[in-house]
Amino acid sequence: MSTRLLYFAWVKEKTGIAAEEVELPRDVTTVAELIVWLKTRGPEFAHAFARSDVIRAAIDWTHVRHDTRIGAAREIAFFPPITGG
Amino acid sequence: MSTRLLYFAWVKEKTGIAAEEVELPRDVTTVAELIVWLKTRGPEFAHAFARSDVIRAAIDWTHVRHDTRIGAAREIAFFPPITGG
Amino acid sequence: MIRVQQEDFDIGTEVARLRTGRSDIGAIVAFVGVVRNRAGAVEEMTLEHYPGMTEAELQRIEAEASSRWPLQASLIVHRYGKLRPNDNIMLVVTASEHREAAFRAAEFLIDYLKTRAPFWKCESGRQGSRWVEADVRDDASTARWDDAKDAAE
Amino acid sequence: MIRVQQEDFDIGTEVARLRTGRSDIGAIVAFVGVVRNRAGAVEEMTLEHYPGMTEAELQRIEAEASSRWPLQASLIVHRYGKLRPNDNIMLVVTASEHREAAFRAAEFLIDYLKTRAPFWKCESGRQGSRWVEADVRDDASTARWDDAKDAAE
Repeated sequence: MSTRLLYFAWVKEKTGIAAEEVELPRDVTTVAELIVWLKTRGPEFAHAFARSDVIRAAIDWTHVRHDTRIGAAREIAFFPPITGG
Repeated sequence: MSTRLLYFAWVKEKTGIAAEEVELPRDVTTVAELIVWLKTRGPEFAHAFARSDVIRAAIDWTHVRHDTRIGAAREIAFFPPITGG
Repeated sequence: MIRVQQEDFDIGTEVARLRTGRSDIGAIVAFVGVVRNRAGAVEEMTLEHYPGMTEAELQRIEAEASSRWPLQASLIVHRYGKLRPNDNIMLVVTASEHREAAFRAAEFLIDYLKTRAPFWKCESGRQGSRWVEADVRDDASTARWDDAKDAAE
Repeated sequence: MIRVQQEDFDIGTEVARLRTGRSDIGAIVAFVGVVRNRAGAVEEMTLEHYPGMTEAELQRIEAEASSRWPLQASLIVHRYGKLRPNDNIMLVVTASEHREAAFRAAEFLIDYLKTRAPFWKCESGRQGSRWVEADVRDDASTARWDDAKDAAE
């Protein structure tokens, strides 16, 4: 089963991708592990996720912490801290 | 020199007067003394100022306490607690 | 700016006028007080005021707010005369660079206005008419700003 | 009610729509966030957002406000896309019987929205463009509501 990954704001600019469908490796079970794996996918991903502590994540439209288990997530988004309002 | 007295809301309804020019007796020097004197001017004034503790006063467009000296006041107003806004 | 008037006001027009030609405003807070029909008992509300002193008090209150917060603009409009349920009573608008100042100043203006601007409400309905009694909570709401000032000194 | 849109909104129209046909509203608070031209350096601001999640978050925030305060009505409108100095960014309106609930709920909605609704601002001007950094004060402003809730429990 593939998972939809979304990138916003400067995370999107750095990865060069807004959205993609990926098959996650079996050993990626948390958001933190997903970030570690994403960083291995090329220099632009390594760059985008270099300061992984400031990256925020959402699973299926809900904010989550990096230690959250991915479970049956259909859509996972990565973005900088929010600056709306 | 005469002083202009104004009455508002239920103070006006009870005195039956909105505004009047009066010569204040020489021994009336504070707002409290003025209220005591006003109460002697007839049953409607005695009634209007019966609960003198809830009556508010203003001298020349400024809120004052009952112990304020009248001084050279040109306009003194009496009214219930404010209920605007 | 302050205005005391019988006519209604339009919120959109007032806010638009306040911000015209400025690009230093980041936050606008508008408050509208409305005649509420408590349990359907109020058919009409008459607002009496003290012409002259009302304007003087509103100006003092507005000046005090401007001295406490960095406001780009502010407006108080208060109506008098006969009003009906759902009619506007008053409008307060504050504009600042940041929302915190705009919110605090708007609340300050309303709290002060409620205990210092000489207006009196008389409600009429099927059971006759009565002068609305002052709400002691309004005095408490005003007093909190004195405390805040003392604490800051 | 919540809306996410590119078009501008009219404050007067939105407030009028919210109160139509009601006579139980005593207080309306409206907040407008505006693009501020910091030192004349901002020519354009682009607001990116996360369609789907934005609406979901705004709905959650509005539901939370309604569960905390007795609101007669509320509205959040947030724009996205290209904006210029003095343009409206967002509108929050709350209506209640009393001003206290309307003010608290409006501030709560804005504070939450600023840290939870997925919007990102990119400013452009003569010196190029840059993503606006999050203000730590916004996190503090949101956290105060958690404290308030804990204290009440």
